[in-house]
Amino acid sequence: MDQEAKIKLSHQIMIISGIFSLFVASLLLFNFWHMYKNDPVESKALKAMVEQLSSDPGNEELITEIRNYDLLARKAYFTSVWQVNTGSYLLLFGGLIFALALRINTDLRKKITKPEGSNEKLFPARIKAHRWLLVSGGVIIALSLWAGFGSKNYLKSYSPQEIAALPDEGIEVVQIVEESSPNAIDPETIPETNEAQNEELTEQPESPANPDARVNKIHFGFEDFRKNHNTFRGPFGQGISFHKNIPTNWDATSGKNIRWKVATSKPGYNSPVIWNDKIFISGADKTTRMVSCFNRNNGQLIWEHEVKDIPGSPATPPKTTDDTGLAAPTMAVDGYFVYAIFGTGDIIAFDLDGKRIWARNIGVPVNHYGHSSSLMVWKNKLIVQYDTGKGGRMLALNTETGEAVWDIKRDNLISWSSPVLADVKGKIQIITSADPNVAGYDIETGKELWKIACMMGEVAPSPGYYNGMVYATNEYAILAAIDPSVPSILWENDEYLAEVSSPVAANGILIVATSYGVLVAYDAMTGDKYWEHEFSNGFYSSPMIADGKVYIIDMGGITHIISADKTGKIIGQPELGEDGFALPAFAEGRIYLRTNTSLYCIEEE
Amino acid sequence: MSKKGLSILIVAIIVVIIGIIIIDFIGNNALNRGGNPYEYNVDEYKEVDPSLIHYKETKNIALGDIIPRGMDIFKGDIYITGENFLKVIGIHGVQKLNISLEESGICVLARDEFIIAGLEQEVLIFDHMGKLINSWKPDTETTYITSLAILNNILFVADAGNRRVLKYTTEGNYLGEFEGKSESDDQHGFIIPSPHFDMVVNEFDELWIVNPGKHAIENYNEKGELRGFWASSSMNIEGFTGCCNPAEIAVLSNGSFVTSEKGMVRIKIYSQSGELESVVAAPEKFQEEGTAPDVKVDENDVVYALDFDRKLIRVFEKKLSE
Amino acid sequence: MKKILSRIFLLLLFSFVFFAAQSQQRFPKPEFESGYEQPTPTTPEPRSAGMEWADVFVLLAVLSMASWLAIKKRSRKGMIWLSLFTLIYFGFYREGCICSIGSIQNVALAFFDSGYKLSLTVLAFFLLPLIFALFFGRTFCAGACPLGAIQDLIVINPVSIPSWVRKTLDFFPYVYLGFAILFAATGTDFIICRYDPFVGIFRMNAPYIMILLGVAFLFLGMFFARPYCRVFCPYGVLLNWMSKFSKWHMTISPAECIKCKLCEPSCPFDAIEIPVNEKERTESSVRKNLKRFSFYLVLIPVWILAGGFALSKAHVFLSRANPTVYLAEILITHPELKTDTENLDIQTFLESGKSMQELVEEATLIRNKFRRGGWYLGGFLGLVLGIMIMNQFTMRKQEIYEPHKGNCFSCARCIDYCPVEKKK
Amino acid sequence: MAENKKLDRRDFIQKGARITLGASLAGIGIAAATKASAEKYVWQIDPFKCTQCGRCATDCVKNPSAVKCVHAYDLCGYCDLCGGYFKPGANKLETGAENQLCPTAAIERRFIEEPYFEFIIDEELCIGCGKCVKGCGAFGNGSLHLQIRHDLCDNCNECAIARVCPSDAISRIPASQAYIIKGNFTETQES
Repeated sequence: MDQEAKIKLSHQIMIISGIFSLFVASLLLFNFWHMYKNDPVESKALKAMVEQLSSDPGNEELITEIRNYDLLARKAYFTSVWQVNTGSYLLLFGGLIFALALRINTDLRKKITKPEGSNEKLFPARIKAHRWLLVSGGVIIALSLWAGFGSKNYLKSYSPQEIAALPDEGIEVVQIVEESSPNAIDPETIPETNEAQNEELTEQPESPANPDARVNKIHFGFEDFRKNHNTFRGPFGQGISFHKNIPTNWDATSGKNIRWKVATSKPGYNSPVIWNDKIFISGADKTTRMVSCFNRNNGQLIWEHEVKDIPGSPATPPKTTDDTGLAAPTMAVDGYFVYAIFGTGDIIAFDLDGKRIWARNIGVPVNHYGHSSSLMVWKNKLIVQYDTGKGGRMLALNTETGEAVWDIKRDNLISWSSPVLADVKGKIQIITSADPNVAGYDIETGKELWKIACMMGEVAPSPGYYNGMVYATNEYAILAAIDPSVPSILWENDEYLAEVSSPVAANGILIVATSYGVLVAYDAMTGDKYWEHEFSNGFYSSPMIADGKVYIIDMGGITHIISADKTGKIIGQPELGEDGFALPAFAEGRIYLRTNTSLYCIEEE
Repeated sequence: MSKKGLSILIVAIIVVIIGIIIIDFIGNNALNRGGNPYEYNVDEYKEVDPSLIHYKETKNIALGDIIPRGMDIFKGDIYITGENFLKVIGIHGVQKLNISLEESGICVLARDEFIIAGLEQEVLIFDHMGKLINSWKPDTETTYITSLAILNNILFVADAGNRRVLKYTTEGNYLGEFEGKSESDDQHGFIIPSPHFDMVVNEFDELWIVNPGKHAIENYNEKGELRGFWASSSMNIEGFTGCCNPAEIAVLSNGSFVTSEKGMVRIKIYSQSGELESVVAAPEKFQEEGTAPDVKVDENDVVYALDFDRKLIRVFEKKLSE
Repeated sequence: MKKILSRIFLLLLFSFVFFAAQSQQRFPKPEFESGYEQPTPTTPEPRSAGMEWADVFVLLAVLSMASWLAIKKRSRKGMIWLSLFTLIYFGFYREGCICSIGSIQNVALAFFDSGYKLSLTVLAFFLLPLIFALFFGRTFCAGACPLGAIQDLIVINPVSIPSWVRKTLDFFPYVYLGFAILFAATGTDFIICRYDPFVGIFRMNAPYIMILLGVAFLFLGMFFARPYCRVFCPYGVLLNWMSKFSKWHMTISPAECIKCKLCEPSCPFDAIEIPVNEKERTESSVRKNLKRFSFYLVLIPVWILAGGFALSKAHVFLSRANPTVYLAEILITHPELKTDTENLDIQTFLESGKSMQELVEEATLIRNKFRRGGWYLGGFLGLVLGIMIMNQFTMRKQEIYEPHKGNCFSCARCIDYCPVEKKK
Repeated sequence: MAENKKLDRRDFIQKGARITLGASLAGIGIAAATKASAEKYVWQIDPFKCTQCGRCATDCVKNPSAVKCVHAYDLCGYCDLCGGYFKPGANKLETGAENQLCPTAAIERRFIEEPYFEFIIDEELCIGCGKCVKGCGAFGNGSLHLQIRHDLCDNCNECAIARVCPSDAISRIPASQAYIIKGNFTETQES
């Protein structure tokens, strides 16, 4: 065979084996695609037939059909397995022949050429190489730096409190208490005495007779707070309720799902707070100020006391606007006492049975709308954010006596926002928002831990706290997501800004409500917008998240209930028929709403 | 193709390969791996009509770091046994007694005079101070004791390993045994594929024994003769499913049965004749494929369920509205 | 006797109970009356350890043979047959596993995870080729590596690409090696095995993406000879170091080189060193080079620090490759995923009874490993890059045609081109 | 002379480098050898950790997977209503395709005696999806469980299933005890 013939032959073999391989490969691909499209092992058609059978168990015809289909499906599956196996061997064989033929073909056709010699100059080539190496090194370093600075270590923002598994609400959790009494030697007496002692400990008397005993009392923790609704915007003021089965449907005019409704004696924009079976509100008009306690199961008034005879209290209350009033701040309850602050600068504490414990005035506020910042309580400290025309100030009062534990000056202007508590790595921080600083304070000492200047104007929205991040906003300023550990602004946005309503974040989303009726949700971490809704009435009240839903009442008294996720589906828009400014308070299966004249309890039947 | 063109092509292919590797590496993570195409799905059977659920969970007693195996409720106290202890706990969580056992306790029964604990192969009797009064072992190697009951001063010991019920006096004297086999019908006797074999004595002094392999609850007299039974086999809420259910039973004061199932864990109430009356807890309340909780009832018909998977005693009370 | 047995059984039972707590109790099976005999579950034995040692022996034999063929026998033909054998034995028969390239990761993991059990056979696979390279050059690549063999066989029309492109690409095996060790040492992943492009072909069964990669490499290999070996192979880095200082290395000419240039186009891997054109070596260029050389020599510590800093900075990002860290982070940033029943990883974690706290602690530990590893990796890459750049300005006399000892695969192609007779 | 010196120096550097490299190689070798074991290791599933996610069927480099269902007869209750054999809520307790849970019908059901049935896995057909394991674990005694079959397993350096196993159930175990069979009662008795 001469050279030409060899070349020709190898060429032909090459083409034939090439076409063969391509053919086998496409068959294989087709097989893969077919299997992907309809997996015979988990056939949908078969499933449907079996489902049909369950509703008609005696259908012999259907049974035969299923059996036949199942046989076919399994045949198809095993045929396909066989096809894949055989196909890959054929492809390997074809590929080998092709490579060999191609190789021989090119070898045969290769003409002996005169070595061209290197036409590359040594030094310029090396200069070029060094330049490109520099570029590669630079690119790697730049990429790593970019990746390093661009990614946040979320492990650090983990705080156990938020992730802890929740027992279903309404279930009391009891831990086994070991015998601890040292004098429990006599086995006869162990059970009874110990039980008695421990029961006393766990039940914790609500009104200790002896004031000295109170000093050693066990303070309720966050776990207890979240079983209740003890402050403005729920436990810690974070806007998240842990209660479940919250109603989504009611109608005040027809009385649908309204468990009870009572008239309040005095108006007030504050929101109700709950401890166990008691619900508390405050109210005020030009002359009198009042704290009321209702049975939250039936709406019965348990006690109501006028707030008076407080040393330092002004004879004529300061001027306030109609949309603030003297009872705008929400009360706080810690399981022992309930605390209220009024636009006069009066703070009063009652025990849960209505006994007055202490009262004082911390100075009449210079405030052209009226004082509105709500109280927070933790352990033995009652936190008062008291930013007035005289400047920023914050106090922690001893819950037993009302004396100041600390009283600090803050370098910010007057504000109307409320403090928020947050458990940051096991330590409780107070987070506040005012012009110009969003700041965090150590609750024990009042020491400023961090601050970042990003607010301006008359700040009324309280900050939101979620997952280690702080969210602050105000109209004409920005919406800022702040990482307090640095501190730095992770992202900001100025598309929708709240005037009064406070932002809330949970489930990875951040909700902001504006006074012109827009409700918008962002990704809490990145600030990407998920959804927005525009409603005809504006929002002064703040959104709360409960049971996976956003609850917010607008100025027309319509409660908008929206799923707290990326979809933002509207679940319900029940009406009260009265203007709504206060926030709802949640309990298991119930929602409590307060208007200027009434208190509602809503429960789905 | 020119040499330069080829070089560019080569570099381009290399870049594409690196790109594919990086994209595949980054893309293959917990967020986009997808679900299980071969999921074993019993979801449709897990849904329970809420109107059937007449009970509400009101209290949990967290057991902490122990491995419980069985419990009894007697006069307001919880008797609980497991690896390797027997404890008495008040309803408020105060531990009143703690006896350590050499082996794991499996079942416990409390009466005024004593506390009886069943180990795998041994019966122990304690007084209420925790002092061991008596103990004995049935003399077979395959014994596996799962339940205890007392009727007319006879102590019935369920031996799941040998598919029989042993009878003793409370002093430990052997009185006899029976395997549930009956001549009058074609019942096979006890079929016990797994160590779940429960007995209970109701207010009317009737001994009811579960035949789990048959999905049946059977009534025996103290001689061990079958007097009656009912069975209910279904994946749906009306029946029992799996190879050995109901795993645990208890009785209410009116004679109705509280049953607890494994696999699809659910606690239900059946009338004495075997009609489903209501549901205490639907499967959604328990871990998937969980162990059947031990169920007991106190004098007020409050249902106590020992949830092994979550290590909780869960208290269910009848909803007030019903 | 029976009693002892039942004790053993009880003990066994106990250990099972320990594992599975409540649900998995041993329980006597029914007593059958029909004489039914219970079958025992079959347990087909794995390939015996003896066979694994046989693999080591075959490797040793193939390495010796390849070295002999390259250095003594000087036969390209023999080398082709040997690589065919390797392809069939280590490739298709042993399905490309275990291979020396992947063994880097096992060795790395053994050093960083005391709980990891390294097999001696794997260690042998790691060491043998390196030892051979130290004495005879990269004869492993020529004859004993199935990945090299499959690529060598499809070199159809190789083009010589400009040296600056090659020198730049030379850096990438180091990056691959560095990351492979980082991921292996942190117990994250074996990326070398995961992205071995040919193992799917050897097994004749692979996920879609691996087949795609394999085909891409084979296609590329027709024009750019041995692309995996030259641009990716992390083991090649180690072999390169060893081979550079090898005692005996294959030569092109059996005797004196006569500089006939005939061998010049014979090497598809551009691994032949060509005599330097002495005319380029002007005094000014030498001085300039020296200046640059010293500049980049001084710069090396800067590279090391910069690299270390940058990659340790990137540890947060890099550690997300670790499934534990990734899981912990998505659970923190997207708590709503806990309700996603389709997400098996999250659901399994939630059901495992492990607390979030433990997961986060574990993840933090791994992340800290990454930070330390980032310093080492960055420092190493910085050092390599610094030396590579500096080396562009070394002045070495090159008078004859000879293989570049580091890059040459000892495939013996060039030998056939040399017209010089062997001295008798 | 100068040439020679230069060559000598080159040789010296080469030799020195070679010895350094050789020594470090030896060092690594010895250090690694102290951590190495002569035992061969193979991948295996711990059935007590396995949660039957289905990835054994989808992620093994082998197709069908080297993971198969293994029946520990010792644990089996020999029930008529087998949670591993029948679909949840099966129409009737018989072997018809409409009642079978296994997608490839790899389980054979044989009658032994009233009321017991034997269930046998056909490994040729089994794809290792673990559906029956889930059913058996939930409603039965958990005698069915998944194991890597070493006659099929390639023993990859890094097991592709182990990488994606959500419950970390797959680990390397000594080849001398290459299986973790549940409740191996019979074998203990024989030994």
